[in-house]
Amino acid sequence: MININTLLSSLVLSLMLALSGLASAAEATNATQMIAEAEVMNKAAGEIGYEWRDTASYIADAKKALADGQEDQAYQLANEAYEQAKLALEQGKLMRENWQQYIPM
Amino acid sequence: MFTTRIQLTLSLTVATLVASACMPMSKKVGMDYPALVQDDVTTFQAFFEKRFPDTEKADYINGVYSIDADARSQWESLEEFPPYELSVDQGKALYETPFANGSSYATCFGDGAVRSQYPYYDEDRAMVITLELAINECRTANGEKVLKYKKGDLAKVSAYMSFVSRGQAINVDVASEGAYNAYMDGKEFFYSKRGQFNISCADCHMRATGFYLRADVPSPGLGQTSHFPTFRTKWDALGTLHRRYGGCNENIRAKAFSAQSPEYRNLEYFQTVMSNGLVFNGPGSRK
Amino acid sequence: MKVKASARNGSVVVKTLLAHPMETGRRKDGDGKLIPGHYITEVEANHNGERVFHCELGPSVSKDPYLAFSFQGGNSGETFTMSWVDNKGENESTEVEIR
Amino acid sequence: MNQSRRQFMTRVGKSVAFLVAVVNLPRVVWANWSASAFGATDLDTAIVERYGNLAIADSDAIQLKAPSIAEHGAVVPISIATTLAAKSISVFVEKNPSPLSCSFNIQPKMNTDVSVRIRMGATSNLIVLVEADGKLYRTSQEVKVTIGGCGG
Repeated sequence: MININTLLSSLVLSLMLALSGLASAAEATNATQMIAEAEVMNKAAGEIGYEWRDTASYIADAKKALADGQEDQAYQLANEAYEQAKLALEQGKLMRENWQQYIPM
Repeated sequence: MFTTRIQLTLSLTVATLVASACMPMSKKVGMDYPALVQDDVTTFQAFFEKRFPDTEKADYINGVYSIDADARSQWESLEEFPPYELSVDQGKALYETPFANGSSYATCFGDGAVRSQYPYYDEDRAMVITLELAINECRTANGEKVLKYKKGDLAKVSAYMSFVSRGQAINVDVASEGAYNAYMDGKEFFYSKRGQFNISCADCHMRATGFYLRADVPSPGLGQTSHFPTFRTKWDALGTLHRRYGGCNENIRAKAFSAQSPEYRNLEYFQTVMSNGLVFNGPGSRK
Repeated sequence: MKVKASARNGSVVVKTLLAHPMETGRRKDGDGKLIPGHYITEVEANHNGERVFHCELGPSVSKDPYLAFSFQGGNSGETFTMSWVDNKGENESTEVEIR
Repeated sequence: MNQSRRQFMTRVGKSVAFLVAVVNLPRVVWANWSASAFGATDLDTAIVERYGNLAIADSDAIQLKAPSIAEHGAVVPISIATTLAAKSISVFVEKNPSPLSCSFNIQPKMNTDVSVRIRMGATSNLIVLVEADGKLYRTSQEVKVTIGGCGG
């Protein structure tokens, strides 16, 4: 029986390994900036059809936290969204170039 | 049997090495599109023949039940009183009810037994037309408002039309450059990993089909579009193929596309072509 | 209520689907309030004035209960009666033709 | 007719096919439901409430057909047949909140071959008891119920 958790973590991990260093880190220093950067990155991922399921809700949660005055939490949430969107964008670029290599034989 | 474990980094290297040799030549004019597509169909169907030597090809229209005997016997028991039966009755009533202008679905589709005419590539509009899209276009052409694409009345009408079309052969033509581009778009979608889990349609419905992924055996990718709309126990209702696509995408934590988006229409087109030679047997019932 | 009944080898084979929510009394609605239990408690069939099937059900029988059984006697073209009652006293009864 | 007649009539609209006629309420006395057995929250109590303290013996004269892995816990199809001179057949799901699921009271002309679809909240033993000759005969099978996953 395939253990999908192992499978998934190995896949996600390998994706992250593959992509680390490819994209520049966010330069935001506060939650407001981080949210803005996450939104830009997520929009870019969406434009090539690779937005992830939960990224937008992380951004929404970040905005809510910021509105509630929870700056640190807002930053964390926006940062998570940014990292997700960055991976999604790289995933999309990679697949668009190389999808033919993933056809099972 | 665990190719999905291939590290992405490794695949990336392989990809770079062979990419130049294998890049798509889809955009060239004057290619023999039917022959190219037939090669794909043959390769795709051979994959399942090799994986499940005991399964008759015609049986793939029964989804996971073509490869899982225990599940099949439960499904057959459910089919004694198919849960979609009531929906088909309701779909028939809707089908026969005249629109405000006096015409009806029959004005567009005759007796409704037209399932095998969809999906097709419309050259003039340069897009894939699915049955569900055609149902709504029939409505708007007759001054009725559109129905929602995932469930409800539209699914019921589609279920009725599928029911009266049962046994029609799946035989989708890909005969032009435009059609081939739509097909290739669907093909790219099917094989591309997406979402936070980095999983493609093919990862579950080719590589992992027949194995357990947590609690589920993913169905074979062959024959998947034959039996929609489908009544799922989980939904406790009828849903269309594009509703299912959306659910699949969310399961792998990708943002779902809208029902009848170009992405899902092209995916349906590709998947239906891959099932050429089988028959339509919708509506279906699934867990 | 949907019933299919066919005469076969001296018996009548009956398959029936009873449209009923079969609320367990354990589910909560959108506001977090318990939905009261509402389920069929008994199902029976009568043929020629004789009871030929009787079943007691609890709330753990699936929604829209499916039951299959068979009884001796009964020929194609004859009829029998299927009936159910639920815990609220609602009930339904149907005359079924044997095929 | 009383109030139930109205409720009954609303249901008539939902009945389709196969029916030749809808008749008046039958001459049935609905008073047989074993409330205490269906209300019991553990297996032993449910059995005692249903059958008293009849002796229980395992039997291979009962054929139970049930899935080893349920497609969906909400709809688990089971079939039971026995050659015993059964007076009743009862289905218990050990780990359900109320273990007694249903109970068939065998009538003189009724064959001892029944099917039903039941709910199972979790992986559990499914126990079938057949009452015959003043004793209880038992067969059981584990049915796995899984949650999550993507649904085939």
